[in-house]
Amino acid sequence: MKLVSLLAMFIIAGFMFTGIGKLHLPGDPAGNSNVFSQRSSEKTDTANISTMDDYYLRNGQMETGSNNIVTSVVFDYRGFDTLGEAAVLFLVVTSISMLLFSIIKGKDLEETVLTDSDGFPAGMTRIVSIGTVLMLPIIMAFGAYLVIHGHLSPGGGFQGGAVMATGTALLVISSFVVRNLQKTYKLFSFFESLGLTVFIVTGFAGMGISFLHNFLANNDGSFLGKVIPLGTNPGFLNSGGILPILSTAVGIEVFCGISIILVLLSRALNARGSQKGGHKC
Amino acid sequence: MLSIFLYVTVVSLLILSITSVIYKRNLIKLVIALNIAESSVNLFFITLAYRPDSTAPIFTLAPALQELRMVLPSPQALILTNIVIGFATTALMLVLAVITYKNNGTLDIRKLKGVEDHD
Amino acid sequence: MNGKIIDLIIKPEIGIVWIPLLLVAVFFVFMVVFHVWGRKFFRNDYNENSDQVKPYNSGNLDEVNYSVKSSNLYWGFKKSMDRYFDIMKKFHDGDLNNYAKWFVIVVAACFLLIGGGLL
Amino acid sequence: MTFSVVLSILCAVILITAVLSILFRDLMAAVVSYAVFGLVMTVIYFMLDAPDVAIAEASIGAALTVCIFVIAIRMTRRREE
Repeated sequence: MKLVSLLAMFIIAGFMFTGIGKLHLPGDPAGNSNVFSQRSSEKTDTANISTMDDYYLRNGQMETGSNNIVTSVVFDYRGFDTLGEAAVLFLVVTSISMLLFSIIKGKDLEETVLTDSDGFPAGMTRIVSIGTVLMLPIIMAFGAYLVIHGHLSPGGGFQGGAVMATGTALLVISSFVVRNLQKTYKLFSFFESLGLTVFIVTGFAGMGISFLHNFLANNDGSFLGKVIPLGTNPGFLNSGGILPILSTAVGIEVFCGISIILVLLSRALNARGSQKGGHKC
Repeated sequence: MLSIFLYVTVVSLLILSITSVIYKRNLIKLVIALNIAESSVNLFFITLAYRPDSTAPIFTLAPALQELRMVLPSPQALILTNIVIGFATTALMLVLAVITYKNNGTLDIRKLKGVEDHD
Repeated sequence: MNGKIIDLIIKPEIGIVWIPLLLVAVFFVFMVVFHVWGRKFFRNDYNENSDQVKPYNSGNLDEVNYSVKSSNLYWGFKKSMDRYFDIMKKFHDGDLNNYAKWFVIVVAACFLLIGGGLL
Repeated sequence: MTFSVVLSILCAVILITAVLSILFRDLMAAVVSYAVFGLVMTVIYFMLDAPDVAIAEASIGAALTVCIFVIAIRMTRRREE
């Protein structure tokens, strides 16, 4: 058994290393690499295009009104895929809270936090506490910036939500534990559900043509529908159609989901630490 | 030259992680190994999307339209969501490991082998 | 539908063509064949009008809280597939490393079968 | 040329940190090594013109994953037996 598995590992490694030679070089993917020089000023121009990515690159800006092509692929062309990913995150958060509440089990929820003379939590050094207080607004503002400017600069719902959840992680490791777990959990859970609901409702709003149809883009300057010029531009915040809405919804969902995971884990750690010798229960 | 380094790194990480899933016994070490496998797949997709002498697929502050070359956007979009989902599944695996430790007092796979299920 | 049916499946310029309806038809043919052939080997003492069809409750029936586990619903199925389960039980020894080893062995076999012609 | 050299050095660092995070018997040291792995992976993503992925990997691979790993190790045991 051991020898057979070792042999199988060598076979797999040999096939993979041999398969490297069959791959195309990076920098030489299929398709036309210079897709913009023959671009006409129409909304959709498919001349001389052979691959899907070249279609996205050439038409993504005009069709969705977003400067960031990655965001337009994530939330517009492949928005249904993103809905599935958001549902997976929701499901994972649900199962984690179901599993961890069996450890927490209602005790230790109203625990009072030990504080030192200045009101900072005891346990960590003062450097961590003051650093948390100083850094938290900056991290939250940066995450919100990433969410809101997702269609103009690198960023979007997933990255911005993760950066904002880093702030929660900072709170958790510096022992600013949450006073009332039940209330916090309900708040985060409500906003997480709200994010997913807004995503689905926005998807159904364009149902006249298709699910997740970008019905707000290029509407001559009405709500989020500014027509942007072709090519390089400084970026306009009120462009993009439904992309900023979906981005904000996903950002809220990711932030609240990861925060639920972190808060529940830290609370389970505290509940475990309070009962000594719990190795065999 | 560039391709050799990146692809060899991807394959080496994948082989390393599969080998450690086979031969390591600690559950948390297994989670780390699966994370490394996921990172290698992410790196593989980003490598496939790369074009030299080009910019990121963002038009804000990009060069002028005539000499503009961009990397492929859709592998980046796929990997972007995969990273967040990878974090969520990592958290789920860790919680399952913690509950296994709470019930059995060990993280060793071979000691968990004799645990009979009580239906 | 004038040509032979093999011309619909294998086209020399493309290769083998994927026809879902044909697969469904083949599935039904296989189902009928296995149904007819399998009745010789499965248990044929099933009688609908006897006490066989009632659930079997062991132990003291005066207890209020007796219950039948849901896994017992498939008792006959498991009993008649005994030879198959005896073989499969040897592989399930509860060791996570061994499951990963089986996975790797199967993947290597698939590589040898499918990918051998590519290199 | 400089690009290739820097990228190959980063690939070597990635391989070293991945091997170390498997080999360390102390799980906390393994997790710290994995954090370095995620950080260097962020730089590689940025050099390969994927800033979106780089931001996500920086916040998740280098910060949040390490946070939950540390909490899980504190809830179980630190040494690999």
